[in-house]
Amino acid sequence: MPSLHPVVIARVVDGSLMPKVERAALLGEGWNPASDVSRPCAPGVVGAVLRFEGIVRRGERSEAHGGDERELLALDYQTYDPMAECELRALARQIAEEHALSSLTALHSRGRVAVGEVSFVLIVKSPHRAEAIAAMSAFIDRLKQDVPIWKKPVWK
Amino acid sequence: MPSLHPVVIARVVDGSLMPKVERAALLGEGWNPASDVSRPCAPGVVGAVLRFEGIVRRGERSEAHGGDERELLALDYQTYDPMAECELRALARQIAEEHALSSLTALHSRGRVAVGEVSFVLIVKSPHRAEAIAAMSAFIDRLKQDVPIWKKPVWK
Amino acid sequence: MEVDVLLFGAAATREKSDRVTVVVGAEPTVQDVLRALHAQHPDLRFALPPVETGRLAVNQSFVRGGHPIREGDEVALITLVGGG
Amino acid sequence: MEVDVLLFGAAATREKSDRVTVVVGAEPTVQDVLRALHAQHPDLRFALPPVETGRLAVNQSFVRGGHPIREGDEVALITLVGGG
Repeated sequence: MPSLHPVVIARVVDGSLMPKVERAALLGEGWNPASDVSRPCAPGVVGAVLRFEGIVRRGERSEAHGGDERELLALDYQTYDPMAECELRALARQIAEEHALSSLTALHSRGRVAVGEVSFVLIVKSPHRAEAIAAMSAFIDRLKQDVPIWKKPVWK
Repeated sequence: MPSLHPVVIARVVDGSLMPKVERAALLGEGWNPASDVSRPCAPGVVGAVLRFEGIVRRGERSEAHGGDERELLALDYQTYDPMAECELRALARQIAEEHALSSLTALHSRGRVAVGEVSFVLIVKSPHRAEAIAAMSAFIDRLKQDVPIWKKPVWK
Repeated sequence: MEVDVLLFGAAATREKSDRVTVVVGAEPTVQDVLRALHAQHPDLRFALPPVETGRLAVNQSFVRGGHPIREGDEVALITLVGGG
Repeated sequence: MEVDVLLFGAAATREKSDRVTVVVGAEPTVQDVLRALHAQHPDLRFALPPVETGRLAVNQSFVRGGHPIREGDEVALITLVGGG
């Protein structure tokens, strides 16, 4: 029995996401759990939980250096506000409904995130595995097309 | 720079996996972190962490009832020991190497797991997202073919 | 020679037993045991792989075709698994 | 009429600026602004979408084609994003 009104949380958050994901990003900064999680899933409905974390890698191709890999210190994520969060939220709602998810949580960093730190988190819950995987892939593909976030390398 | 010798952990564990995953399943029961994680990834190599949890759902089709959904209390997972853990581990090593992962952790329950509890956890780390997703899908497909684990419904 | 074959899951449920016995000739192979399962336990056909390409677990490893089955080997039918 | 177009990412880096200005006729549309960007800022072509099907953000929403651009609208070129 997939939820027709999935729980959706989508936020743009300053800096690295971990360990904020479990605390501040979801619970702090004015986010009201009561409003967003007003329709909790019945126990036993969710059969698959899929969580993706994107982490800043040390090596990034530099166009200014003929495409060679150079060593990074960090990425600076520039967001076009508030459109970035609006598009992130709209995408989250659309994917959650298209794939009949139980819930979708998407968090993306704004500003500087050091190598090895988390800049993107996506958590999808659904009755079955197949929809969770399809939803995750679709979300990330669309994120890279439609959500106005750019990354600028900070070279070592 | 993908690791050619990925860190692989694969275990069959009695009962529900959560919250054991973070504690006992990885650290207890004789598992020696020093031996399994002797080659930690260099920071900045891993760009994607993908974690899948399989959860026992309340509704399961009953063949004895014409394929209708009936309500479950739990699933009893029967494993053919020690082949189940051997095959799980072999599969983990093979998938980790085929997809050039940085690490793969796979845990599966043995025995009774109640509705809403976690019976399977897969955690994949890799430089890029695409390999992580491909490895996860391949692992689960192969698990369902090759690892001798059966589930028996405990009806309400 | 008689070979005990361990059953699990739906195959065990159907037979109401965790094993069946098949009678085969001397020096049997995996194919011989699969052929005997098809002939002597038709109730299990829903769970049996094809003789030519199918596998059994012998001493807890998957083997096929002409692999020999010896006295004392642990033989198991591993089909329709359902983990994950 | 003059329209300021906000730039980000590689487009802003190429122009060394966070905006460019284009000159268009009266009552311009998204297509008119895209056509003017192609003609008046050829350095940006690597980042510009096709005039017929391309989109701009106007007042922080994606719009295309004949959508009108009015005095005071916030117009932005959103291409080559790189989140995730």
